[in-house]
Order: sequence, then structure tokens, then C-alpha cells
Amino acid sequence: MTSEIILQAIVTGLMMGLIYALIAAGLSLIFGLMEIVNFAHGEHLMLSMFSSFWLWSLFGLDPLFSIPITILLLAFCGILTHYFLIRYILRAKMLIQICATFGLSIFIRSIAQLLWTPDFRNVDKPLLEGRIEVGSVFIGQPQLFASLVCLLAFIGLYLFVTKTETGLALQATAQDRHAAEVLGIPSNKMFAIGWAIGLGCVGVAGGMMANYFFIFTDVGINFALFAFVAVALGGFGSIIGCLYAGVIIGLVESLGGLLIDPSFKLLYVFVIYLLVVIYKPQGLFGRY
Amino acid sequence: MKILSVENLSRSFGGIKANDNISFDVEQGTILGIIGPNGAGKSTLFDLITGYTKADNGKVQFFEKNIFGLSPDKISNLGVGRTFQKLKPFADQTLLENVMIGAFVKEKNIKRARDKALEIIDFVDLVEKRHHFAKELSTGQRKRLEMARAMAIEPKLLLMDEVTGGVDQKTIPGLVELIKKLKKTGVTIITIEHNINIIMEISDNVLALDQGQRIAFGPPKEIQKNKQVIDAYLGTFDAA
Amino acid sequence: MLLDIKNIDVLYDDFQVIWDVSINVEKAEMVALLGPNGSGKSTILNTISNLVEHRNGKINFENKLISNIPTFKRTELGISHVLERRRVFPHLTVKQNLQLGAWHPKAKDQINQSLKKIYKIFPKLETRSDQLAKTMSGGEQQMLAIARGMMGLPKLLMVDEPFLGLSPMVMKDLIKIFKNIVQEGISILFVEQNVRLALSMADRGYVLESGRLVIDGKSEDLIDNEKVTKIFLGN
Amino acid sequence: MESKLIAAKSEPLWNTNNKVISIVCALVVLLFTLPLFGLNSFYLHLFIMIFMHAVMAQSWNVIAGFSGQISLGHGAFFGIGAYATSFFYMQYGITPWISIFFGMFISGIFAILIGIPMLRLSGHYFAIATLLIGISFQVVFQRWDLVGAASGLWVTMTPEDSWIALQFHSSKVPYYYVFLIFFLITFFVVWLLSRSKLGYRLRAVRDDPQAALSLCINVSNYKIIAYVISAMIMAPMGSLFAQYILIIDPDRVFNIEISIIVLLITVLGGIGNVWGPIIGASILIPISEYSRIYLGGTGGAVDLIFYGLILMIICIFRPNGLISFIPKDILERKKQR
Repeated sequence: MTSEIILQAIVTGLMMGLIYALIAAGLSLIFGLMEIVNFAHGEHLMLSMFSSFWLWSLFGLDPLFSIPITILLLAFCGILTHYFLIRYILRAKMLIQICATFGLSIFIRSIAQLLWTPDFRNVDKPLLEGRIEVGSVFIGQPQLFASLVCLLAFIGLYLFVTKTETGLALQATAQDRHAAEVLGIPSNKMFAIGWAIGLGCVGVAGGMMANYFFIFTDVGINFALFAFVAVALGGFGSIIGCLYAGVIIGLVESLGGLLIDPSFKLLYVFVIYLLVVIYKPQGLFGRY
Repeated sequence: MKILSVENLSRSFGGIKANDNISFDVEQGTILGIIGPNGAGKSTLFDLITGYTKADNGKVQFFEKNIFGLSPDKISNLGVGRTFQKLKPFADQTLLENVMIGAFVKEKNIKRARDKALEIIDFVDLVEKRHHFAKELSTGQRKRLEMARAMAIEPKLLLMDEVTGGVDQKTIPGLVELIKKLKKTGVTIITIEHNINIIMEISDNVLALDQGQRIAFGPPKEIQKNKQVIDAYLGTFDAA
Repeated sequence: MLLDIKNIDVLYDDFQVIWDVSINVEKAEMVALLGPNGSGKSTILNTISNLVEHRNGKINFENKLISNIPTFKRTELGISHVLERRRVFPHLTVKQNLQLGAWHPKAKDQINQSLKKIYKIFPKLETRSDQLAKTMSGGEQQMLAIARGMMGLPKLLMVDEPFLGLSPMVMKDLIKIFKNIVQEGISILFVEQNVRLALSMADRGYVLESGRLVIDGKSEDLIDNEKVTKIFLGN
Repeated sequence: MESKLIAAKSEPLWNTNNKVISIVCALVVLLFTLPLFGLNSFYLHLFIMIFMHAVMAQSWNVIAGFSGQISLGHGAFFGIGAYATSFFYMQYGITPWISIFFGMFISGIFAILIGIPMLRLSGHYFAIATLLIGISFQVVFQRWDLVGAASGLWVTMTPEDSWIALQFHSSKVPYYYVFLIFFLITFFVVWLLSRSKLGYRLRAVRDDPQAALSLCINVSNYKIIAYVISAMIMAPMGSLFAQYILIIDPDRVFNIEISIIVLLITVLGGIGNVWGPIIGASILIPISEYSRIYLGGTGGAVDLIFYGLILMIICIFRPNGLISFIPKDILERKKQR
């Protein structure tokens, strides 16, 4: 095995990891705010990929340009989710919260299957195509672009949460709901904003991946699983932790696939998850 | 005979000393009252003794057997029962079922465990409520439930956290009578209590804590006159 | 009258914790709510900011009924509530904590003046403005919590157990600060266990026992009142 | 005072509502006689599926409803059961009647191995870990050549119906009775469990682990016990299912939908209640089978749309499940006041 192959795997892993990180950040934001895990996260990702696909196939909009629409759609979807489902189960038992978002995930996925069949689709001849060669490493252009956009979005999210007033209010609500409420910060509105932003992140990731990934109704499952793991690794509720965790998962996935056997990618990630949650339950990077 | 002896028990949370070198002994068959203002470290002390919180250092002996560092279920198995300040009934089960779960520790047969639980429920005077779910009971009744449940494991030592806290004035005398009745059965009791009148009435000894430290220990009459205790409760002018 | 509470009852589920309590606070007045543990002092503050709902009775603020106004709209009216055990946002900086205190538009407009004023009252907060709140000592966190409450430009500042766990030095500072705040025309309603301390600074006091109002009056009248002592120390 | 206690003690241990007993008995008799009325094979299949899913949901009910741990990967034990019988039959010719127990045993062992590290996790961590476990099993079996990898196992068919090989080609009636009997046994066992000392203690662990500790209950051990029991209830259904369809592959028996449907049935019917899974299964499975007939075939999973909707609606409006519509005093747990 040559060092080029390993380098190639590292680059691939890094690029994938940045996408995982952004998806996980959305999940983590929502969890940090109200301690609810969005088990429909993968389905929301699937929706964003389909949004990108349909905008391309119906209106000829390249995924590169339809990204803002996809983000808005997903953000709106987040607000709907909060308004019609989540706000009713805020005080419910954890089991009920899990079942509710699980139900949402089944609902979205099966509706998608009914409407769009389980066929695999892809965006034909997008603007970004082909790959570039850096040294001996091949980098797919759409992949590179997607991961860079995700990184940018991640930085944007981080700046938003830490620097803007709304971001601070989100953090405040996450850290102490009642203390925020007595200062005049309405938690219900913050929750809705959290859902909008959380799913907006997924919109970015899905919209970019539509450039090069197969689009089908079950596409979200694996991404969601990795996002769950990333959130646990990064520390539930920590946004910056998601970045590290996402990259770690991307690397474990691609290097494990290279060094051992690519068909067991999920297992390597799973082992990492178990090791971390058992020995360091607060996550690798602590909360916040 | 000493049933419990605590030596230099300490625990701090992020720099704040919740319990700082606490030592005291409890004689068998007596009632020890623990008093102190909010944040004095009373409930933490309970958690340290019963193993719910790991102490930083110190020594806890129960019947001269070291129980420091044991897990809560092992400690309760040795005969230490407890109730919780923030009540923890098994909410989705009836009063009877709650107490039966305790009774199963000593009694394997279901029928006999049921009868034993009923006797204890009768002891705390809630027989009519036996088929009510714990979540349907009032706070005072839930306090009795917790006492009954802890009694059902036949403890030699019973730790009770704020039995009269947060209950209606009218139900307090009944709870006090209950504690007295309980003492007569031979159980040793440690009780956290913020109602000074009750402590004075029932305790053989009083341990006063303030800001994690032991400020006084002795018979109630002495404690009531103790200047440090008075200052802890009423405050001082020093600051002003 | 700034705040006027008339005959409120409070129930948690089916269990009553406050019975028929009436309290009022005048403008620029410092009022202490006293009582042993679990007597319902904090619950009353929580009711005033609607973290807890009340049954029966009325709460009027500036002669306007506010019983049904949600919590987050009450700062705008001029009610700031500093919760028990400080409750600063641990992972935000001091300055960010203060910023969030000025949430409603009126307060936001004046945020710079407010900050200046706050830093004058609490000079330590300025030097530490970029530090995470969780890294501060208990006393500093308490100062921050109160300062954060002040950022909302309150007419009534409610403080729950301000002196809990503070050293005598810090207590002295805080007492001075309280007096300054009142001199500016802001009323303070605070919960305290330390009877003598509370009554030495407050204009008036209310004493609660098991959710019922037992005695109230001017501080001078309460301070060595036998009835009050009995409530705390027993007969 | 004294008399109240005596009266209480003289109460029967369990409130046996005669009406309920007679209804249950009548239903059991009816179920046994149903095939005699010449049900067509669709209805037989429907009942078989109801029985099977009710047991599977009951298995989930034991871990989630009784001990409070939310497992999202319970399909793993179903798959283990399915593979155990098929594999041992094809490889060594061992009759499924015996290898059902192998499946239970292996599932139990796995439950212990998985349970010891994982049940230390709480809440979401456990749920996510089990989700990963369920999928890991699928991944491993898809690549495991010994058991046919992705194409799975095609059970060698006996030329004729055989009770020894547990294969029936001419009629579904024998399957009906086999499933029915397993169904009744499981429910009886779980019903006993819910009334036993163990059942009480599991519910204590679920309701408040901290308080359970103060009553000498070793919380982590009890969680593992519940997990093992639950796994051992699940496995035989996998075994029987394998015998019923005679072709198994990882996508079918380790499918994540198995883990989902057991959750759905239980939550719909009423979690933590012995009757919940029966109610849930008898409502959901017909919906699923009928929708497959009338709407299916287009590749869309219409039944799943209903499932998702129902699950959300139940969570919002009836978190205690449909059983909460039945007045409490009719059921055993609440006795006369």
C-alpha cells in the first residue's frame, strides 16, 4: 500500500467529514436547545437532496444556484416541524419524544417513496463535474466544492451562534431556559428558530451533495446515523465539537475502509461511538 | 451502641465545599436531627452516607462495618433506608405496589409481601389510598409513601430528608406523630428538618450544619441556645 | 402603588403552596420577603414573573392587571427577576450575559448607557467582561446576575436569595449596591433567610410560614419581634 | 382502623374481573376454532402476522415498557432467531424445534454481551447505540459467506408437509396453530412476569432508578435481565418466521423496519401494559396487510405513511396508547377504591 493511497483516503475522509460535521451541527443545535434528538434528521437531508434534484429537473436550476431555495425550504420545514409536532411533546417523556420524531422520519420517508418511488436519481451534467489532480491525489470537484461550502456554512453557523444577538439568545435558552425567559427571551420562538437553523444546515449539506450523490428515499439513513454518532462524540449540544467529530468519523470511515474492509465502514464508526460514550460520556470535547 | 459513625466526610463540587470534614456518631434507637439553612449541605450528607454521591474522603461505618464507597443498593441491603427530598415515588404504580417493591427485599412470597406492605401502609395511615397511583397522591401522602417504602426494607437505620417540607401545615402534626411512632419500633432515625419546632420535639441529638461545616452537635436544648446556630438561622449584623 | 398582589393562591398540580397572600411594593422601596426554608418565598417571586401560574387573586403592576401576561413580556413592563442560585449563562461571557439582559427594544436602545452605568456600579464586571461566566466566583456571579437584571431597565427588581453563599465582604458591597439602586427610584423585592441582615436594610418585610403570610410591617417593628424569632427558632 | 387493614388483607391478590376473564377465554377458544370455519389463506396469513407481531412487540414491551430502556435495534434478535433455525437445519439437519432454543440461547448471550456495556448508557445514548447495533447486524450478515451473505439462506424444502422440519406447503393452518400457541405462551409468560417480584422491580427501575437503588435493587443487573428476557422472546419469532417463508436474507430479517414496527405497535397499543401489544398488533397489522393489497404493488409503502402519522398523533394526544381509552378499573392493575 502506497502513501498516495493513504493520502487519497485522508483527503476523501476529510471532505466527507466536513459534510457530516454540518449535518451533525444542525442536530446538535436542536438537541442543545430542547434535549430532543431529531430522529428524522436523515429524512430531512433526503428532502433537501430531492429539493435540489427537482429544482434541477423541473426548472433546470443547477444545484449550485438552487441552494438558497433549498435552505429556505428546509428552514420552513423546521418551523413546521416545531409548530405541528415538537411543541406538543416538549414536556413528554423521552420515550414519547423519541417515538414522535421517529414517527416523523417514517412518515417523511414513506411519503417520499410513494411520490418519487425508491428509484435512484442523480443530477445529470451539473456545472461542477470532473476531478482535479493535486500531486498524486484525485479530488472530485463537486465533492471538494461541497465540503468547502459546508465548512463555510459551519463557520457561518458558529459565528451566528457566538456573535449575533439571536445566536446568543439561542445559547442562553439552551443553557437555562427559565433564566432566559425572565430576561424577556421567548423560548418558544427560540425553539422555532433553532429548528429552522438546524434544518437549514441540512439544506446546505443536502443541496451540495445533490451535485454528485445518488438521490433516493433511503439516502438519509446512513448520514443520520453518522450525525447521531458525531453529536455524541462531540458532546451533545456542542457545535464546535461536531466539527472535530465529523472529521474524525470521515477519516475513520475512509481509512478503515482502506485498511480493513470498506463494507464494514459503519462498524468502525460504531466502535468509536461505543468507546467514547462508555469511557467519556460527556463526549470528546465536552458540552459547548 | 453506635449504629453509624461518620468521620471527616468531605465532598466538594467545583471548588465549593458542600461537606467539609463532617464527623458525628449516632446511637442505636435514637433520632438525630440535622438542621441548617439552605445550602448547608444536609442533603449532600445523606447522599454521601447512602452512596449516591462519592465522597472525596472520609470514613463511614455502619455497625462498625465500613460502608464507604459501596454502591447505594449494597448500602440499602445492609439495612439503611432513605427517603428523598425531591420525592421519588414510582409514579405509575399504586401506593401498594410502591411499598411492595420495598417489601420484596425481605419477603419473597407475593401474598406475604403484600400483607406486609399493607401493614406498613396501615402504619402510615393510608390504607384507603392503597390502590391510588403514586402520582395521584398529595405531597403529604407521597411523603408517607416514601417513608412506608423505606420502612418496608426493614432498615435498622432510616434517613429521612425533609419529611415535613412543602406540606400543608395541617398535615405536619400527623407526620411528627408518625416519626415518633416509628422510633418506638426500634429504628434509628436521622432526619433532615427545617422546622425547628419539630426538631426540638423529636430529636435526641441535633447536628447543625452551615455552609458545609458542622457548627454544633448536641441535645436540642443546647443547640437552640448555641450562638452559632442562632446566627446561622437569623443571620448576623456583622455584614451590615 | 408599583406592585400590588391581592389574595393569590398557588397550586402545584393539586397541592397548594401559597394561601391567600397579599403583598405590595411602593416606588423606590426595598421590601424583604422572609421565612424559613420551603415557606413559599421563591414561589411568590416566580408567580410575579409568571414562571408559576396563580389561581384566584390578582397581580397588578402600575395599576394594570398583569396576571395573564407571559413571562417573557414582563421585563418590558419593568419587572426584572434575578432567579435563585444566580443562574447566569455559564458558557457565555460576562458581557454577553449583560447584553442578553437588555432584550426588549427600549432596553436595547439604551444598552450602551446601561452598560456604562452597570460598570460604574460593578467595576469588577468591566475588567472581566470577556471572561466566561462560569469561571467567576459565586459572589461575582451574583453581581453579574443582578447587573443582568438591571440591564432590562426595571422599575421593580426581584432578587431571590441574593446573599446565599456570599462572604461578609461581598455582602457589604451588595448591600451598598442595593441601597444605591433604590436611591435611583427602582424598587427592590428580595427573598432572604437572614432575617436580621434583611431587616437591617429593607424598609418593610413580609414573613411567610408554610405558604401563609404571618406578619408584616416596618423593619424596625419586625427586627426583634418575638413572633418572628419564634418562626425561625421555635418556641 | 384495624378492620380496614383486615379488609385490605382479605382482598384477593389480583382483582380478577370475571367479565374480562370470560372475554379472554372466549377469544382464545374462538382463535382455536377459527381455522375450522375454513378461513382462506389470506385471513390465515393475517392472523399469523398479528400473532407474530404481537409477540415481537411484547418482547420490545419488556425492555422498553417494563424496564424503560428504549431499544431501536430489536430486529437484531429477530434475525438471530431466523438464521439460527435455518442455518442449523441446512447445515446439520437439526430440526427447527430444537434450534428455536439455540436461537433463544444465542440471542440471550448476545443480549448479555451487548447489554453489559450498553445498558450503562442512558436515554438517547442507549437508543442511538441500539440503532447502530441493529444495522451492524445487517451489515455483518450481508457480508458473512457462511450464512449466504446478501443472498441469504434458502431453506431446503421438504417434499411434503413435515412437522419435524416445521414446513407446511399445502396449507397455512399448521402455521396458524404454531404461531397461536407461541403467542399464547408468550403472553402468559409476560403476564406472569408482570405480576412477579421481577416485574415489580423492573417497573421500579423504569419509574425511578434512584429510588430503586434505595430498595436494594441493583439497577444495572435488572436492566440486563430485562434485555435478555426480551431478546429471548424475540428470537423464536424469527425462527418461526424463517420456517414460514423459508427464504431469509439480511434485508428481510435484520431490516430496521422490524425494530420500528415493534415500537410502533407497542406505543400504539399502550406501552408498559401486557395488553398493549395485542391491541396495537390487531389494529396495525390489518391496516398494513390491507393497504398492501389495495394500494401496494407500486413500490410505495403506504402502510408506513399511516404508521408514521399514527405514531405522531399518538405521541401528541395519547402518549399512553389506545389502552388508555379503556376505563382503568376494567383492567387488572387498578382495583376498587
